[in-house]
Amino acid sequence: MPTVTLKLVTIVAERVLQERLLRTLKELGARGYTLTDVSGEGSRGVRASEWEGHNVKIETIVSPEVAERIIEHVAEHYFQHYAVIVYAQPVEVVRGDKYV
Amino acid sequence: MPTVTLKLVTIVAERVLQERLLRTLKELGARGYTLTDVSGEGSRGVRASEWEGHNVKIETIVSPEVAERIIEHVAEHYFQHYAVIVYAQPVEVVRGDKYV
Amino acid sequence: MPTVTLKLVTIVAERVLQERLLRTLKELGARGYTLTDVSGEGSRGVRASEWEGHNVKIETIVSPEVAERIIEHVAEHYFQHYAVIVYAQPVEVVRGDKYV
Amino acid sequence: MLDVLLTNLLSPIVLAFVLGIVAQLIRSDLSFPEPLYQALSIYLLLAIGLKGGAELSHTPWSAVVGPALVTLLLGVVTPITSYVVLRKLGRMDRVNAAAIAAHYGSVSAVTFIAAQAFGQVQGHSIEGFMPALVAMLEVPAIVVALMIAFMRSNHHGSWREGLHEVLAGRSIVLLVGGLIIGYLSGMEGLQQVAPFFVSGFKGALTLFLLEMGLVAARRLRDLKKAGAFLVGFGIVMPLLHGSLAVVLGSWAGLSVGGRAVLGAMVASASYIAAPAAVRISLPEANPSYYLTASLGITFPFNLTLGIPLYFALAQWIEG
Amino acid sequence: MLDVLLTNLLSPIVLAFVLGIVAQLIRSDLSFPEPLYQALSIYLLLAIGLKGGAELSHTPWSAVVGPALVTLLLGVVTPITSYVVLRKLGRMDRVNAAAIAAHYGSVSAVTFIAAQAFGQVQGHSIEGFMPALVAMLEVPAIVVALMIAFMRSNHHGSWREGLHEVLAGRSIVLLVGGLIIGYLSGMEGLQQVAPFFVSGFKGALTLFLLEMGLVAARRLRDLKKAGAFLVGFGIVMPLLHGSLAVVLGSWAGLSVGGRAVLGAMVASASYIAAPAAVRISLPEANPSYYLTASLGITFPFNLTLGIPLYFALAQWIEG
Amino acid sequence: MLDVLLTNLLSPIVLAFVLGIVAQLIRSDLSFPEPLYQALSIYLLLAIGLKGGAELSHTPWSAVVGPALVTLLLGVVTPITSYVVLRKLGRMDRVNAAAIAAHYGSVSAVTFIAAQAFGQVQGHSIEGFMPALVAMLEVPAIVVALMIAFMRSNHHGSWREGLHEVLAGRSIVLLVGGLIIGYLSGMEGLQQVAPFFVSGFKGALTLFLLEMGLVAARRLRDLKKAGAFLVGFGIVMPLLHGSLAVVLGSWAGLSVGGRAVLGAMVASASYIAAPAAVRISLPEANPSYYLTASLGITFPFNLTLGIPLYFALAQWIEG
Ligand SMILES: Nc1ncnc2c1ncn2[C@@H]1O[C@H](COP(=O)(O)O)[C@@H](O)[C@H]1O
Ligand SMILES: Nc1ncnc2c1ncn2[C@@H]1O[C@H](COP(=O)(O)O)[C@@H](O)[C@H]1O
Ligand SMILES: Nc1ncnc2c1ncn2[C@@H]1O[C@H](COP(=O)(O)O)[C@@H](O)[C@H]1O
Ligand code: NA
Ligand code: NA
Ligand code: NA
Repeated sequence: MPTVTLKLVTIVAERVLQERLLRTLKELGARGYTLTDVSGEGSRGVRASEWEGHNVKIETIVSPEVAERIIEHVAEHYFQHYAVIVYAQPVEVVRGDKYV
Repeated sequence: MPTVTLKLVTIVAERVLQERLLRTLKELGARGYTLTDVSGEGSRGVRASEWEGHNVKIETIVSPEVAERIIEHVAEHYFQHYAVIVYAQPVEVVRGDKYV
Repeated sequence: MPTVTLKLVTIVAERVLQERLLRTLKELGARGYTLTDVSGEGSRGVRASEWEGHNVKIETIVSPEVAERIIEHVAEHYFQHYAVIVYAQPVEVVRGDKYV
Repeated sequence: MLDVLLTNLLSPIVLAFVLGIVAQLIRSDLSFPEPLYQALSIYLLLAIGLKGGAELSHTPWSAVVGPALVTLLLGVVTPITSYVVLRKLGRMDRVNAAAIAAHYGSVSAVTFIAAQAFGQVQGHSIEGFMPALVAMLEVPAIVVALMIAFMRSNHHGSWREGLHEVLAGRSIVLLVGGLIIGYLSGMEGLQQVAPFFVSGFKGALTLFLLEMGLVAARRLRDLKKAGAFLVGFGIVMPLLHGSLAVVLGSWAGLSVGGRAVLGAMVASASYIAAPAAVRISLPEANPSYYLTASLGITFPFNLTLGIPLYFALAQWIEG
Repeated sequence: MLDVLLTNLLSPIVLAFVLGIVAQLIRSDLSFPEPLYQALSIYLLLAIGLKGGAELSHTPWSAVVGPALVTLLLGVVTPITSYVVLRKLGRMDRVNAAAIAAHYGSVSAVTFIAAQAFGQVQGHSIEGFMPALVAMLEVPAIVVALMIAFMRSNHHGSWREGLHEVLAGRSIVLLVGGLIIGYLSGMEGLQQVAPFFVSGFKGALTLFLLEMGLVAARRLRDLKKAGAFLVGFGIVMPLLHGSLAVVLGSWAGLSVGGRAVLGAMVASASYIAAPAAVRISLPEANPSYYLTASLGITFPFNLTLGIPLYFALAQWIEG
Repeated sequence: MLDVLLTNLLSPIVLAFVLGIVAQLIRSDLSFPEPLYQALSIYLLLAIGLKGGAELSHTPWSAVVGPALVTLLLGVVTPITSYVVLRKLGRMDRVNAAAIAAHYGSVSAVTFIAAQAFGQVQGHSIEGFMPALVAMLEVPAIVVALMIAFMRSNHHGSWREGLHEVLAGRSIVLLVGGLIIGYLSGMEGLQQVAPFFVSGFKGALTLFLLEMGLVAARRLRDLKKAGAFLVGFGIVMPLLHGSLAVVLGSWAGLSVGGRAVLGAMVASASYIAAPAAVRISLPEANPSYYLTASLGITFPFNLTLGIPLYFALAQWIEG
């Protein structure tokens, strides 16, 4: 089975950003995503709202170019004021055309 | 501490497949798995049942050969009709014999 | 955007260890972590308490040296008596200084 | 008649459903955590089982046999009529027609519950064994529809796994389990847990329908994919099945309330047991069709207009 | 007076809050799963909406107009007084002052509920339309505070998203939705679901306050970051706003119980709607400030000492 | 006697437990979401605490002292008898023997609740302070058993963390917290929340036991690993401990119902507090042993046969 190497981009962010981030991902070219409820701690102890719950983790498999764009966008728009991290890893997938 | 490089195979699938996938993993040689409740979107918008909940993410650390077999099996049996993706990454583990 | 390669260390452990592991991570130099409720099976079928729930997955992005220390610590202190696995992967991050 | 309709539309239970739809349409962030949805489902199914079982325990079997046979008959007939209509009039392929037929032959427990609550508010006394009929109606249609599909086409799914999915599925286990518990422990046993399972019932149902409104509204997006035929099917078929059931129910000796509730049950389309079984057994069927029709069209139709209509018909037959 | 205070402090509702704080302080592993917290919130908000709506359905509008206007007035005035105090006395920067002002102008539904429960135990009869006032009080202050911030500074957040967050937010949808359902289905409709939504209310509230205690105690760690001024602000401001509201409420014709509850509402600081809206619209504001003040200081203060004080003042005005 | 047994076996509470076991055996997909399990646990523990505390508030201390001393005595003695039997007759190693002893010396809150519900249905009036005895019985046994283990062997776990785990653990915090709240707010306070915490109790317990059945059935697979000796131990030991407690309880002046419930408490084995503490303090002990024995054998035994037996014995002693 032929596999392709793409990028898995992971964003962990406070919940309040969820809707905006998903919208942005779509605009930047992601074709799908997987969402997990998580909690966590980092440099900012405080999250916006207890009612909102904790953090979300958004994972999306994309082409290296889209990955770059996503990381840049998140860094530029959210790093300063929000609790958010983003990282990327190479992954091997089959049906590579599904993701690009 | 000596580390070995194995494969982390991740499957994200609609919940209805959970039991079957776990059974299959065992048959194909996986020695363990970790399961997370997730949600997500991809090429197929619709999931089988609202009562069933959303998706599951199954992660299993296996030898490269077993990884290959799992990916092939999932692609062959589930890609056409079900909402499912699968991908693999190298990971470093200690106690490598535990997983093979 | 300049990216740095660090280590993503993942620990999957029975819930009873959560507090101790998080304390240890901090002591060993981790600057943050992300926590997910998961379940799973491995070589030890049995988990400590039904009321405790199942497993937790702890992910932390750290420098290679800290990663090494964490893996060593977990292997030494928990492998014998507890249900726990640990593995590491390289990840690309921006704002690399945040994690070290 | 209009009065009856208004009572239904203005009950907190139906209004909560509407609130759910509205909340989704204005893109509110209101959403039920999945465990709450599951908890409410478990509670509601067990509660109707318990009550039905306790009622059964002091009902003579002779009163039950007729309605039970009629229910089984309807469980076999309605998937066939659905299949034929979908194939002949809707020109749908075999697999999708069978998948939808499984849903329309089976039953929606929530529609049943809403019909019963409606009847009580209207002052009808409804036979206590109706939940037993729900359990009887749920399974056969799915089996019949899968049999049609498996006889007529090559398939990818597993027949046996699909059947196990229905029989050992949550809804049957809770409903039948509740029935047996209620039957064995009787009215006295029920008394012990009545403040929880009986008094709290309608309130919990209100909460549940709020969530169902959210879920159904999410389905509305798929209406276009489903197409005009399916929309018509999702309204007309319940009316036909429901009327047939009201007639047969009255013929089998059910009270006005009982036959109207049977009508609502038979008119309803499953969206819990059937989807799970069909997804396993007929994976090539398109969930957009069967879920949208049953959850996006038939469920809201029955909840708002259908139930009062079946009651009106039941009354009219009585003369 | 001391008597009244003791009754409040020894009610299971307040004691559960204290238990939550203690559990957190002794580092107990007691914690509420998030879905339980959300389920309780949904239940409580819908329940107060339903009850309020049903009461409204048999209240003459003339009785409501005065209190409603007073409430709207207070919703506009209190964020401005808060902002001015924070800027002039607290020397706080604009963005953080506006963020905190949004919280203190808006309302904490839980404080409202606790005040109402307290009044009932004391034997006061409280106007049934109070939940409608909660809904009216929740929104304007947030709008006013955000307007101040957006007029006076460059900002990073989105004004419109923040507003949508409040108006289509869970608490408003559940509260207003409940009000409308209660209003349309009337006392009769409420009767159907009363065992669930009315009888169970105070027990569910007790459970909820246990969780609020756990949450508030986690905030206590941040008190140092917030500083002495904010601690004082979090106690004095409610007293001023609350007293003003009691006076205006009595002037608008509210009963002793009603004006005291209005006092508690206006004195309270939001920690559900406001934080979400502010986080979206004013991301550069520091959550440590506004969350700690509203949840760590003002909420416990009102719950233990504030509410009895507003009731004492309300009584005293009556003469 | 057979009558009594039948009433127990046919109560909805016990039948729900059986339903859970059956559902698991037929591989149903019925399962409780974890938050629901936690929510029910929190509710049940707080509810028994509240009720017990309110009762305590109007009980003379003189009535409590005797039973309390007996309970403490049993909390110290039963882990020792368990340990000795496991070592001498079972030839078990020290660590595992101590681990199991901690479980059998401590108490299962659910067994206590079931015994109390059983007694009420039987028409017994049971002393209101029994929940206080549960809290007293839970801790000492675990301490004693860990002491034995730590005196006799090298260990890997942490003594202090294990103790903190028990004392600040959820079950103790909720139970003792509930007791104090109930005591401080008295019967009047309890009245405010009674529809939620008192009326709803048995229904919630039914739901909880459905889940316990699912959990216990999953343990059954491990029975083989546990071995024949442990199966016998899990049945005989409760009978011995339970009988001893019934005798001492009657000697301390407890009513028939009270001494039977004390018997059930002492006979029961912990599966919430003890496993957590033991896992932390004695990680080298094998959970298959202690969990299977307490949850897979002793818990179902007490629930179905044990409780009626302790009541029969209690009655018989009375003469
Ligand atoms: N070093 C790290 N490793 C893993 N997750 C992290 C790390 N730092 C932060 N996070 C996650 O990212 C969220 C936001 O981080 P921060 O902006 O640093 O507060 C935290 O709540 C964690 O869930
Ligand atoms: N590009 C992607 N990145 C991450 N997760 C995805 C992606 N595409 C699909 N998924 C996940 O896999 C599930 C099934 O995908 P699909 O078959 O495309 O509907 C989705 O519900 C998502 O949870
Ligand atoms: N091969 C594996 N792949 C993924 N997760 C595993 C694997 N083995 C064990 N785990 C996870 O680690 C936990 C503890 O493993 P163990 O100590 O083998 O029982 C399990 O409950 C699983 O969640
Ligand atoms: Na049907
Ligand atoms: Na306010
Ligand atoms: Na014991």
